[in-house]
Amino acid sequence: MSEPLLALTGIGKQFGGLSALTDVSLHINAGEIYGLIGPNGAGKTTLFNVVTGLYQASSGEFRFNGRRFQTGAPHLLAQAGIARTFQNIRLFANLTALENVLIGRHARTRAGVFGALFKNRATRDEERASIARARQLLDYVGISKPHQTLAKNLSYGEQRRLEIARALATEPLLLALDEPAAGMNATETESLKVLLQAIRSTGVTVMLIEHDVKLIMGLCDRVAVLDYGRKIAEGTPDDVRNNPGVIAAYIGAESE
Amino acid sequence: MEIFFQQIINGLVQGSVYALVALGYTMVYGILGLINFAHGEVVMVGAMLALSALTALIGWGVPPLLALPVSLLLAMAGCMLLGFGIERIAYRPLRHAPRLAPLITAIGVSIVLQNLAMMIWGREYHAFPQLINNQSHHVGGAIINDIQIIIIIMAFVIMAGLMLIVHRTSLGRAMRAVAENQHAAQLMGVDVNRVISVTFMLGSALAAIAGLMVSANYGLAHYYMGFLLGLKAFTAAVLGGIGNLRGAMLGGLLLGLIESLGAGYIGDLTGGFLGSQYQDVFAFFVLIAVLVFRPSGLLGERLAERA
Amino acid sequence: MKKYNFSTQHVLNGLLLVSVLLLPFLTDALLGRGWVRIVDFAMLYIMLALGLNIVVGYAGLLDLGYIAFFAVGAYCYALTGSPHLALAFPLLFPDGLHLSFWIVLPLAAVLAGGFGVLLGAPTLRLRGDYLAIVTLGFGEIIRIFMNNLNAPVNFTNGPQGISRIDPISVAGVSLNSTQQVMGITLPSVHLYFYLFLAFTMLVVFVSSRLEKSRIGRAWMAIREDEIAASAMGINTRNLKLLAFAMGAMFGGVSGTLFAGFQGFVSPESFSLMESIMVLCMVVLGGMGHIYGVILGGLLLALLPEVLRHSVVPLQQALFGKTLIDPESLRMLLFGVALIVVMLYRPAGLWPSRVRRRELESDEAAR
Amino acid sequence: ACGKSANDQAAGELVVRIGAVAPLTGPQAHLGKDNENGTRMAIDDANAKGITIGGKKVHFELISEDDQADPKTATIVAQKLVDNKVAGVIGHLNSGTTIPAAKIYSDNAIPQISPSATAVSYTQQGFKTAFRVMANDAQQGRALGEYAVKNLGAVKIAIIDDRTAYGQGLADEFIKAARAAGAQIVAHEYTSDKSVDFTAVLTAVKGRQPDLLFYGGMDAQGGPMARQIKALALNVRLMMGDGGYTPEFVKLAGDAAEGAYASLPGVPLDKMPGGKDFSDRFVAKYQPIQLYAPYCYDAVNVMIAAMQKADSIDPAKYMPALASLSHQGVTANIQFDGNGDLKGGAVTLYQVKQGKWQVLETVGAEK
Amino acid sequence: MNKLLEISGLEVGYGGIHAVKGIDFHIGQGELVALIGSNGAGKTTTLKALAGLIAPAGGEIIYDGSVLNAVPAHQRVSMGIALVPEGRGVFARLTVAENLLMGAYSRCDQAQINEDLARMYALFPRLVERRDQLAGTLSGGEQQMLAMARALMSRPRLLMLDEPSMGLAPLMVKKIFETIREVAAQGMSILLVEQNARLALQVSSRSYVMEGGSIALSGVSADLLGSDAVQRAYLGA
Ligand SMILES: Nc1ncnc2c1ncn2[C@@H]1O[C@H](COP(=O)(O)OP(=O)(O)OP(=O)(O)O)[C@@H](O)[C@H]1O
Ligand SMILES: Nc1ncnc2c1ncn2[C@@H]1O[C@H](COP(=O)(O)OP(=O)(O)OP(=O)(O)O)[C@@H](O)[C@H]1O
Ligand SMILES: [Mg+2]
Ligand SMILES: [Mg+2]
Repeated sequence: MSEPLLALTGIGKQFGGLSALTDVSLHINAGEIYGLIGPNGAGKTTLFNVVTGLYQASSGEFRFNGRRFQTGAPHLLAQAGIARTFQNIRLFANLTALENVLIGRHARTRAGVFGALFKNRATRDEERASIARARQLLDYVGISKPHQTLAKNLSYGEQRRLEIARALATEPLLLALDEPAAGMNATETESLKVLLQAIRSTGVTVMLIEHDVKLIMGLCDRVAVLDYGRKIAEGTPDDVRNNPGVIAAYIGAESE
Repeated sequence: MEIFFQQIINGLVQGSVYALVALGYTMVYGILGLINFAHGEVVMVGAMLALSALTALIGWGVPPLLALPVSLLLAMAGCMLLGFGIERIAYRPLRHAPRLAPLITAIGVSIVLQNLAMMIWGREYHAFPQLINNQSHHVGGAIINDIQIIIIIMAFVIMAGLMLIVHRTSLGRAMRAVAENQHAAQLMGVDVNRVISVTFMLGSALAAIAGLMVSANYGLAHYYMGFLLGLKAFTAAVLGGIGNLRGAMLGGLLLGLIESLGAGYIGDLTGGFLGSQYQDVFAFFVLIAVLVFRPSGLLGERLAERA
Repeated sequence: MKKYNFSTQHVLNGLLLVSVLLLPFLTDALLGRGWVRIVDFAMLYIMLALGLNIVVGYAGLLDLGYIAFFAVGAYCYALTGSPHLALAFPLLFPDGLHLSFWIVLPLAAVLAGGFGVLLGAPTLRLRGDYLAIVTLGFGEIIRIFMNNLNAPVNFTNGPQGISRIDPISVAGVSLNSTQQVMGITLPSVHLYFYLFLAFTMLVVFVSSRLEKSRIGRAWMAIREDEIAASAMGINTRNLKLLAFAMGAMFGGVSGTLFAGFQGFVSPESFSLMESIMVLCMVVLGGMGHIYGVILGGLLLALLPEVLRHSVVPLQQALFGKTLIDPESLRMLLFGVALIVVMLYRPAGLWPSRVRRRELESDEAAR
Repeated sequence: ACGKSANDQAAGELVVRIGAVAPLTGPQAHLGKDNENGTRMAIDDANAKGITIGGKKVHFELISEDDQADPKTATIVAQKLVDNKVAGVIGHLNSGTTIPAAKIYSDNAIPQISPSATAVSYTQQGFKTAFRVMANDAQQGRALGEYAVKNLGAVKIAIIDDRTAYGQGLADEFIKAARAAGAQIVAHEYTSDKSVDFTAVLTAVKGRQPDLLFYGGMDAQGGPMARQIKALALNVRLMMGDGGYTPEFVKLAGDAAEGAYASLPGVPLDKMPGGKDFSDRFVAKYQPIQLYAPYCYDAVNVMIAAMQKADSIDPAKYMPALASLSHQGVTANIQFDGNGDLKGGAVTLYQVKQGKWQVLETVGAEK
Repeated sequence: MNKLLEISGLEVGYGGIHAVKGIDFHIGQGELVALIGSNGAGKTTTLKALAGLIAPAGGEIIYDGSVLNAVPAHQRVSMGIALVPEGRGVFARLTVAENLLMGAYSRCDQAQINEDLARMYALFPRLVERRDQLAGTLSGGEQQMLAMARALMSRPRLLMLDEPSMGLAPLMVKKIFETIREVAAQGMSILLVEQNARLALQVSSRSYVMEGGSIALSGVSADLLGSDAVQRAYLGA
């Protein structure tokens, strides 16, 4: 069997005295949609932050696409192929939707000061290609008039989708989404689900945090459950749904 | 050893002066996130007002021990009015403007105040009358006088008073709430404008006290005195962690000590290579070193930004 | 907003260019030669403001010590283009070094850029006002060293400053003298005007190319949200350092020109107040917007002089006599102008597209 | 540009413009205004006298400018004065502004007389147009240094300078002279021209137990410094240059001023013919003399005397006259050497006694 | 049932953007009304206008018989209007207890404030444990509880909730909705904005559906829950 795309071993993260993550190990195979659930404050976002280099793990290490990572260097991880969205949307609020996605192209383009000043052939070609790709992505997630609309004036759902487009612009191998359906209604969530399936079908692996149990169960190949910073369950959606520990900590019994 | 002890005292006095002014900076910064560049100028106006009032009162034959508090109160009232006006005219309309816009108006206010003061009080230096018998005390070979003792005590008392207001009263809670989220504060029934005005007035009253203290200690007042003082106090506030009252106090005292020990010993430390002309360099190096290791100052909030 | 067709655009540009080229003559004829000198200085400030604009406007890093790079450039040429080094190293340079301006200029730019990186490196983790105070400190440190490095070895001549700096020459022609070109008399200030104009245009060109490039976009991303930017694969450390370095280089170039033009440099010219003024130019004009910044630079460089010429006549006209000291009134009005402009145009006089939008929606949301 | 004014008035009156430059805003504004007043009084006097040059009655007109003590602004106002076709300039106040401005006056062949810039390099730039009616740092520093050692018997001397062109220049010359006279410099400390707290450096000085402290700087710092010397029970005599010889110093220092020394180039005002009269009239008209007003007064008069001697207001004509003139002013008998420096200027030493500056003695600084 | 709040022709805009385009609705005394709609429909904007955070461009807000349009936000609190804003808006650097006291800022009846504090702690036992903790360090669900308790501390007559379930784990959502029911049962009028339309329709008695700044549908919640249009547009069936 080939090596998993992402493999975490014994990740721990402390904030002062607080242990947000304790000894978390898991792996994600290429092409999977992998769900991460757990109560509020369980450490899901923290785990994302470790994997995307925004936090440095207090202990443990992870391998991504055959390389070992330990230090927090977000741009290196982005270049290596991990892209993410944020739980509290972090778009470049005062830039247009198109500019937002173009910035996502940064990791995959080269032009430096020389190119900027002299606008040589290579630079112009690269720029043209970037814009074309960005428009394609915006189309894909369904945002119209991207060169006129400021990111912050988009509606909530559009902002979430723009974040996805921006992340896809980095040509990731692994797309990490932190609660993409928060604030969406059931119908909107449904179309998000279709979008994510389409993304997966292009070969991108997806890692997903959600509180919408229905979405997770309908979309993911495998699901891990965190509670108080520890992984308390992992498996297919059905396994997890019926796990008594998960019911107690997260879903709650129907009768309650 | 005597010399060293004296330098410590020098640093404490100077530092308390910085702290007095830094507290005012930090008050306003804490609530609005705005560097009130004009604060140094308000200190200057405080000193000038106090001086004018004092001169007039003494001229009318009021005994010094009465004239002093009365003129302090007058200066405080004047500065509060001034602070209120500055906020109303120059800052409030820009509350939702880009972040640097109020910085520029603050600079504008500072220039205006300086030149107004020059028109009103003239270009010359004013000597501060020696009213009370400023006794010197010998402590372990070092010397400290009454005014200096008062300054040190005053800085601590004011810090304690402010902490009491900010952390123990409903007004203080409202201030902190406004500082964090003005919309949410409004939803609690807080009149945001009023709270901000009160903060400015409080800060300006402090400035008046600082102004009087400073000019009594150095025996002079001048329309330009606010600039450097403001700058140093601002540095002190940042060193301690801007927005934090205890930080302002600590930063002020530390900056004073660094300066006096720097001026006194930098030559010995560098084997005579650098002298007291580099005391500010020394101070800034310490500042940079502190900020490199603690990017939000000594006591500043270190709520790492949540990603 | 309005779309001109190409020919109109060209005609407008042509007209602008011609009027700029004629500017020194018009100014000289209408207002006097002093004004040409003022305009020369204004151009130095515009270069400075455009340099600072890269740091503050594009990358969003508040720099209060920017004048230090101007100082580095100025002292570079002052040391190498004057008899001064004879004092420090009489054996090595009995008459001083007297390097050509055109050799010093690139060196000064690179050195200033190096200082930019030096300043940037320890401040990478700092934000907003903490960065402001550290850069302020850095500016002061540079000034203090310039002010004191006259002993033990006399590098900078300390507070006395360095005088007798060689004038700049272009193609062997010293700009310090009046020249005749095709029957037109060009006094020194005019010659410097054209030199400065060329450099200003270069700086504008570099700025605008950078702004509309991958690098410029990355700077804006950092300005908007550093964490999100780094998650997009932007090496925030390198790009911030690049912003500091580019900004510093502009400052260095401007400083070198200043030294040649003025013939004298002393630490007084590099005080904190100067840094603040340049910042005011950037913000007042319109942060992040090249034309806005140029306008800001021009305005703040000219305003004190305009006021100098107008407060007395104005008072005479209003009251029939000079009631208030013209000098205090002048600075007072200057301060008032800063306040009023910001109150009425919080995003600057001529804001960039982005800033304007930002403000509009912020205002709506109160 | 020639010095002739375009608008000769109807009565055949010749208008001669004289520029005056000093910082009128900023921390030194009080000195700048004093300079302006001194210049203005000389011009008013000249106009009252009714001077004729080249057969025409002359009306002098003052054009006062503010250079903000900033070198760049200084060149701008210099150019402005040139544009305004002034016949001569009295200024600037600081060395840092006088030096770059001198180049512009020289380029336009307009004589410049600084009343107060003391940096040696001002007159060493090779400009024929640059003059001063004030002893330079070398002359004054030498006089002070020698006096401190020879007359006051100082052996261990401490120095504080304010790191301005003036303070540093004067202190360095003082050190040279004091060392040459056999004294030992036990401490050299520094402050700035904006500071008010000197306790740290004074404490450092105290550790070296000097018997005399020389401060190179201005009254605004000297005053509080004297106070702090007293407060720290530092047992030294305080000595300053001309920057300390002001009523302001006495006012700011309070009773701590007692016994302080300062110098002033030239002979005491009331010993000079017309000196007492000048100071009385000046005080009546404006306010107590801050510092350089008499020098400004002299500078204008020297300039006018040169015009009269050459019988021309054209700078090209009267400049040679200026260079070779001998004029009895209220501060000294003014004569310029080849550089434009004051020839053999005397320096007078003063001491504060009973809250007033009193003359100690005048030392002729030959050479 | 008499109307506590009545809105007619309300229009709100941001600069050029017309977010709410003339809507009418009312809330009766003690009624629990839901406002649902897709992203960007203008729900939050409506609540902000009611709370006084943004000035309406047209229309009238009548609360308890008096016109509210010109009353500043902070005075509306003492009139009995409380909003739990989108994203909770707790004061992160104040403790839990201080946050609650902020809720009672406009009241001066110290004894009753203490009484209410005790009630809140009884209602949300989780907050008792965290009384002296900084609010910023609470988990999302705890913050939501705090925000609600804080709003209740002003003793509102009209409580407005903006997406109280957003970002909360399922267990937490249940808890919050239980609390909403409890509070409603005590007779408070509630205006609930929710993306989880099913839940909202289940707890409320009447509902309005917003679309593109206007009210598209309204009626008894149970009816809407069964309506095809609502099912398709909001319940994802
Ligand atoms: N920068 C930080 N500083 C201090 N504590 C933090 C920081 N980031 C996270 N924590 C703490 O770590 C714990 C886990 O937080 P995390 O954001 O990972 O939770 P989560 O599982 O994403 O929850 P939610 O579903 O509410 O988003 C929480 O207790 C949180 O307060
Ligand atoms: N500050 C603002 N500036 C400009 N437009 C805004 C602003 N806030 C909201 N809008 C716009 O107003 C419209 C209504 O937004 P509102 O937040 O009221 O929607 P909502 O119904 O609450 O949506 P959601 O369910 O996503 O929270 C949207 O088109 C939005 O883009
Ligand atoms: Mg999370
Ligand atoms: Mg909403």
